[in-house]
Amino acid sequence: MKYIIAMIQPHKLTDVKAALAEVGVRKMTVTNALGCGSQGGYTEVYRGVPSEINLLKKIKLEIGVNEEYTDKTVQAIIKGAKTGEIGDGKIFVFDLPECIRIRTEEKGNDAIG
Amino acid sequence: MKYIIAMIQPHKLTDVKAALAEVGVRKMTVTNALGCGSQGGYTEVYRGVPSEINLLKKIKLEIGVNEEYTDKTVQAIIKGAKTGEIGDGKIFVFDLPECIRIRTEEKGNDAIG
Amino acid sequence: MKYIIAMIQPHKLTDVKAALAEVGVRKMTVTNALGCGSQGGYTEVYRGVPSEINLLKKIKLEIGVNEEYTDKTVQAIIKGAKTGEIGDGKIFVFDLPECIRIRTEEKGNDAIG
Amino acid sequence: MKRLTLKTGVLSAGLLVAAALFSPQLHAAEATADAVNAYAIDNFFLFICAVLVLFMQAGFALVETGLNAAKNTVNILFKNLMDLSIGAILFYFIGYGLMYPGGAFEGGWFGFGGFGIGSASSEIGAGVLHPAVDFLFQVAFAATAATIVSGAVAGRMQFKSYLIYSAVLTAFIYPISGMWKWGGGWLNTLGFHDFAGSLVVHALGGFAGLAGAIVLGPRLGRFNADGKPNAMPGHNLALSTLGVFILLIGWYGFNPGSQLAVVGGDNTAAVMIIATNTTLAATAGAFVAMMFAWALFKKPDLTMGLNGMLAGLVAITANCDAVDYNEALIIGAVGGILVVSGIKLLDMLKIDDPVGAWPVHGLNGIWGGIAAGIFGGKPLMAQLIGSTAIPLWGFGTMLVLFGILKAIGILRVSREEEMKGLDISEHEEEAYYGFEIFTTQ
Amino acid sequence: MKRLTLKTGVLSAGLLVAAALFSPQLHAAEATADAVNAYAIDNFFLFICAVLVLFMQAGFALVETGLNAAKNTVNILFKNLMDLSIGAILFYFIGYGLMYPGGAFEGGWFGFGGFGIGSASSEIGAGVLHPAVDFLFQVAFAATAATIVSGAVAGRMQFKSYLIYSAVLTAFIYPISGMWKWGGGWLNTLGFHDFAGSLVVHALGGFAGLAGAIVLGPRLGRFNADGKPNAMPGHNLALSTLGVFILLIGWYGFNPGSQLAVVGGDNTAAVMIIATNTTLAATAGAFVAMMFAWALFKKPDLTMGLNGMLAGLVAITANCDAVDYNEALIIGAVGGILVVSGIKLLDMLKIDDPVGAWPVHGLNGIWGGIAAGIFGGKPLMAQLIGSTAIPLWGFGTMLVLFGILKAIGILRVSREEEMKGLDISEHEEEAYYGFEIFTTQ
Amino acid sequence: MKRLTLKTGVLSAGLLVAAALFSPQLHAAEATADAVNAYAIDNFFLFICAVLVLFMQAGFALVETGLNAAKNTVNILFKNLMDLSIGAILFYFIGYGLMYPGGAFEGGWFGFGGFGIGSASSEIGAGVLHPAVDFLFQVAFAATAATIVSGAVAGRMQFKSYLIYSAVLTAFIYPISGMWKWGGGWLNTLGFHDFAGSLVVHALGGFAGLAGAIVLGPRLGRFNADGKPNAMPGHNLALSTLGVFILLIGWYGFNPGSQLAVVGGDNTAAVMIIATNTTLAATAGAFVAMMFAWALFKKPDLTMGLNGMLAGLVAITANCDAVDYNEALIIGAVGGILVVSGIKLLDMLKIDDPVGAWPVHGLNGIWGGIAAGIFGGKPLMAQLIGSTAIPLWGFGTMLVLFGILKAIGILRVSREEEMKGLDISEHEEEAYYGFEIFTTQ
Ligand SMILES: Nc1ncnc2c1ncn2[C@@H]1O[C@H](COP(=O)(O)OP(=O)(O)O)[C@@H](O)[C@H]1O
Ligand SMILES: Nc1ncnc2c1ncn2[C@@H]1O[C@H](COP(=O)(O)OP(=O)(O)O)[C@@H](O)[C@H]1O
Ligand SMILES: Nc1ncnc2c1ncn2[C@@H]1O[C@H](COP(=O)(O)OP(=O)(O)O)[C@@H](O)[C@H]1O
Repeated sequence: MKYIIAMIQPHKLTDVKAALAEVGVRKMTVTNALGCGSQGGYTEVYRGVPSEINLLKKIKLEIGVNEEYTDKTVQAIIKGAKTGEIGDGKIFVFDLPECIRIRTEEKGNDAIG
Repeated sequence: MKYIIAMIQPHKLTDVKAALAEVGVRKMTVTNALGCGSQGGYTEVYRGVPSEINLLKKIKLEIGVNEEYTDKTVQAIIKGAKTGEIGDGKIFVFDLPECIRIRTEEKGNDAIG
Repeated sequence: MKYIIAMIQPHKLTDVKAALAEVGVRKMTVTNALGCGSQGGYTEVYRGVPSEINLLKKIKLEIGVNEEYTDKTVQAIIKGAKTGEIGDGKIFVFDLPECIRIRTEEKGNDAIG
Repeated sequence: MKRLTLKTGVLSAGLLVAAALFSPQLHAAEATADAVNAYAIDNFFLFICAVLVLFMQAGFALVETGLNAAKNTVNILFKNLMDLSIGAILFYFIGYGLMYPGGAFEGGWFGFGGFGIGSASSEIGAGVLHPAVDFLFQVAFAATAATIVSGAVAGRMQFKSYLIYSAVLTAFIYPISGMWKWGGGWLNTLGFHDFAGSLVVHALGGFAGLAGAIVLGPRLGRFNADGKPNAMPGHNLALSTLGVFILLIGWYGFNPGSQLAVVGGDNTAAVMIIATNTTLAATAGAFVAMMFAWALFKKPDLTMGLNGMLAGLVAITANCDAVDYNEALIIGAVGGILVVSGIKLLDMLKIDDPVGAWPVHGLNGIWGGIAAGIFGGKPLMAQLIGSTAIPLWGFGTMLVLFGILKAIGILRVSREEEMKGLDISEHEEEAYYGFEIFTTQ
Repeated sequence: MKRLTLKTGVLSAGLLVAAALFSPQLHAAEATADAVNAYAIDNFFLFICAVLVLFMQAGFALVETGLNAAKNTVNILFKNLMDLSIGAILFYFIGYGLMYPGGAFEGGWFGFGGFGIGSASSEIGAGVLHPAVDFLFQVAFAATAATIVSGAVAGRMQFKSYLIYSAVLTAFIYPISGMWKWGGGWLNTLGFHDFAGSLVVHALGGFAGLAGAIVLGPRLGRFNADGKPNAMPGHNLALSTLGVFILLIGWYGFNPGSQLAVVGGDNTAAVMIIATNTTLAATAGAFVAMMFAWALFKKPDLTMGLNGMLAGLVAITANCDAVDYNEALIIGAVGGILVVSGIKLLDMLKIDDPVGAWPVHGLNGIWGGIAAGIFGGKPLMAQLIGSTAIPLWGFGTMLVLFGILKAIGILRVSREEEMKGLDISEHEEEAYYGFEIFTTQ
Repeated sequence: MKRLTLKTGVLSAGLLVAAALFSPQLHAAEATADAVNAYAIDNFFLFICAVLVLFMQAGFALVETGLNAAKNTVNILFKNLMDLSIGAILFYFIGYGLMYPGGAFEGGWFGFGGFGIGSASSEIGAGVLHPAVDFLFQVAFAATAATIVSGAVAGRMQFKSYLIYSAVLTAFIYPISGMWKWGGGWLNTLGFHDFAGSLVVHALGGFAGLAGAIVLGPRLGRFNADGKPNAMPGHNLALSTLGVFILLIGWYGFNPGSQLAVVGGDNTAAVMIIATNTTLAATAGAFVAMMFAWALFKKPDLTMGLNGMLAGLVAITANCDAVDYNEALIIGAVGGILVVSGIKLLDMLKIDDPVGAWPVHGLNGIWGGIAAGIFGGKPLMAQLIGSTAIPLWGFGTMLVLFGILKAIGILRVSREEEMKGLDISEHEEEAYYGFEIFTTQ
């Protein structure tokens, strides 16, 4: 099994979810994050004091999938999140040796979906 | 070493912490998350416009453990979080090649607990 | 490639970011977290009822790096975050088999930086 | 000194449909220029005081909202909005006529002076109040009594049950006991003194809330299996503090306005002294509650200071016309001690009153009544009777009402709904959409 | 009953620089003690009412802020602050003279009575208002009209364009149509009745807002490609509820104050009846809107209850002096139904009015005007003409203004700026620095 | 025009215990109906103005809370609550007698008229104020002066030290310099004019705050090693904006109320003109501060607009009775420029005043005093002396007090406590329990 972590632009979440649903991936976990990358940042001026904001708001997506879904999932994320502009984000793919569904105590491939 | 990520129902955190403490696991990191799974969701109606909320509030637990603790930890999480109802959550277990305690710069099995 | 997760004290983020920049690591993802460790906690008394707060505010840092950067990155985090006092935090290092830059669909070592 | 005069032009009791015929008439008799001026001043005075009291609705809404969890915010705000809305409508139709029955039904316990608001007399002069402004001032008091309960039952009561409760309280429970004193009923005859409503308004609401808190039982997780209480901190103390400041401001309508007239040397002086007494009691309450809680719990607790200010205000309400400045300080200071003790007492009794409605309004309401005897020179026996009768009436009737709602199964939300929060489960609406909130709490 | 008398001591129209010469003179003629008292009371009364109306600025700011996304908070607050600031300055220089031209320019459509505020007459007595307090009361109304639009155009309009709009409205658009009625213009001659401004203030603002919402187009994501609306929930309903309570309080200055005098038996009575009518309409609006929305959408929606209270207030504004208590309840209740229906109607028409400015102020402004005919016994034809002319004027002129701003490309922010939120893109400032906010929304 | 008449029925100075004996007496002499009405109006007027000024406490609490980090919210709210609570109690016992010593101690620098509030004279008529309402109005001013400092020292001062400071200021520092002017002391003899307290209240508080900010030193991270300032943005600008609106409303009690009477043609006119001047200065301040900051920093900054409105209000306070409308606009506009410049100046001097208390109240307080000379026709030399003496007194005494607190080691919290936030470290209480807050900030 694989565990996919993707950082995307916040306003792309709806598109990514739609693209994932198309390939049959409906289970995921979403968190707020702040990202630092090539995107730079922006300046705020508060009471005359400029300050550089280089942590930008991002969405972090976590999805556990069976091997055969790995590629489809990555492609779907790209499809939903890609605009070609800096800040689109990144996908990290990990090996996932074990997965357990708490409700049923099922394990492995049966548990993940 | 293993690194365990578990998504659980928010109101089960207290029970899970208690179950973990029983088996001697007291170190962990907790984050807020939104989960999408078989649990479905619910509808909000705001000013006459219905909207489907399918990201439900979840707690994400991260625990690094030595091999011999892995099973105990997983069982404790199940014990604390399981109700048998949809939405109970999931546990993901990863291999953890390295761990460092910042304070002492200890590494590996010594650092994790 | 490696994926580094580090839990640090919130007020050390600035120092850690500076130390990372020195070794050329500028890309990372930051989240809020609550940590439970040897640091203990503190008591709040709300309307005469004491309550133990043992989840302390922490910052979770996630950084994907190429192998040759792993050590430098870990050292930089230690440099920025270490005070020698309890609560300094922990670093976890994972194997990262794959990484994709969404914007360009580049993969692996090219994508990470 | 609430109005005891009979309603002029009282309409005979009729059917609700008949209400559609009530239209106020405007005919002012010839009067001297002095009388015209005096009439304008007194009515203007009571109008402004009524506006200040109405502002207290915002204060209550904020105090209660801030002292509860974020997930119940919409519910609490909505309850407060409806306390005023339902309250004004029902008090107009029924409550006002019950509270000030005039000579309609003889007897000191119950009477009904007719639906709606009577028409104005042709009299013009100092101390003559237009029925419209008298109603406005009274309805603001009724809404206050109702809204006190909202905090005590927060976080677990069904919305529709709350609306039923609110309607019953403003239409019947509050006006009936109100009539005993301010409508010229048996407590008034007895010589009982309750200047602006420590008992009539606050203790009634506080004890109604206590009944609700008892029948509902505590919120999930408020007490452990072993009876140890857990803290369930409020989610926004900035709102609560603002609420207390707004209540303080509103109280300058509540107490001074209860003089019902400012023209006339004695009235003018009374209004000013009452205002200063109110200030001194409020500030003494806040300061002493802070110090007392600091001594007990080893840290200065803002919510105790806030409750202390409200406690001082409630305690001075019955007697602000009858005590001197130093006595006002003492009354407020005792209020500050009582409120902190009352909060601990409820914890010991395992009663969950999330905002301290009973310690603030119930306990200090009684203290205010008794203080009018101790310091204000009012007959102590009458004060004790009044300070028992009204709380008992509020507690008893509400125990029955909440009991019935419980029996028919619409009192409390389900376990799961309570955990999700009433905003989602009762209103499908979040108060803080977009904010990230720690959900374990 | 707004002032129709000519401005005394009107200054001849001059250049702006001439304004530096206007200094008020203080000379009071000999008057009886009665007259001196009456003068003090009436001016004091209007002063307090003006303060209450000014407080409404805070109410509008909070309602609008709470009903929008967190990312546009600074922008909305700033717009409200500037509506008052720019409004007061420009109304002082231009608007006041346009709205109350006196005999300066004959004709019922347009006139200019001079820059600044006229100096006081030497007259002293009941009903005589010092120009300074008259100005204060009027400027508060002007700022109210301006600020209504802020909510309708929230989340997508450039800040500098908003400032231009705000300046034009308070300097020209509002005073010109205001003069038609309150300045003694053609609508007044016609017998049109608008006691405190359902049309003159609220419908003007509401329809100006509608024009803005149409020209701007909806916020990103508000309607799907297939036209289905999406909910974009407000981020802080506690602030919105507080805002509504503040507006309710402010309305006690708005409506009763519009009697412009409290001395004299009839004036006193009128002020008190107006205050009670205002209360009854507001509460009926809130209650009925809640029940109606509950029936339609199967759950009690706080924002509908809040809009309902405002709807009742707007609806009673034109006729609160002319209807009885039961009619006030009916007028408010209908307002509650209208506001819910209006919100649904805009959704069907794919017009995005984030706070419901048009349903509340536009639709119910018209309803208030018509209700003055149906219940208040005012000539129905005049009411229909007035209730059409003023909305059309506001809508038409603003369609042109917003059209021009759009044509020169400064009306709306870019797609990316809108997504980031106006706080960051227009002000480089976050309202809730440090709070974690879900950014997908 | 503050009260200069001697206190009637002044009690001889005694021990604190003696205070228990002070009870006000109510005996009104025979008076004409006119006089009775006038007495009612003037006292009612001052009562309402006092209530408005008391409401400013909420405004200050919100402005300061919103402009600071979320982690210090409970602390700031609590300080404001205690400024009023401790202030009222101590001003009652000591401050009031120090500020209005009457003939007790001859000499223009210091005197003591006795503990508590004197009893009422038997006189009734226009301009006669009941001591209770006079006290109420004065105590609200004292609390205002105290609470200004709270913002300047936010985020790093120990709570108990703050309480000590607050007690000293309201019991001694403020009343002593207040007596110099309003108690008939040497500044008054000199012909110095400070109508409602630009100097007596605001500059005193502003310079006391400056002393605090200097002795405490900046918050951690406010200035880099190289002296470059860092932004530490406020956490809730919605609260701050609401606070400014509340302050604006409160100022209608502060300035017009300082006329101390509304009856009498000149008084009536003065009150109305003062209210309008206050409005024009406030709005000019907000607008000009926005434009000036926009030009300097290339973006419209809400916090500058807010500070600008307050600056305009402070600047007009000394002279609102003596300038005309256009001068009011100019005075406010200059205030807007000064406040933005003052904020930059403090940054250059590496003084950390989180809310801009000194630029708003200190700098503009002085400007208000000088403007009374430039525009109001008051003797410029007297204005310069008064505008120097009072700030120096506040700055000097507070430098000593804060220095002592520092020397005995209870002034500032530890580094770790500051990082955790005062809410946790001083009060063990979070203001926003359940909200997720970015903890790096
Ligand atoms: N090496 C990395 N480790 C962790 N997070 C990363 C890394 N690189 C990028 N990110 C995340 O992805 C986001 C987008 O990256 P960025 O470099 O701005 O975009 P792009 O790769 O399209 O140039 C960053 O804000 C950060 O959250
Ligand atoms: N494949 C997955 N990848 C990531 N998170 C998941 C996955 N499956 C489940 N989760 C998380 O677990 C939570 C519970 O899953 P759900 O399917 O509702 O429960 P159950 O497995 O008991 O049916 C989800 O809300 C989501 O946060
Ligand atoms: N085994 C672990 N698994 C997950 N998180 C951990 C683990 N150990 C420590 N942490 C995280 O690191 C933080 C600091 O750990 P702590 O034990 O307090 O410090 P130290 O290691 O210096 O004694 C904790 O609050 C927690 O967030």
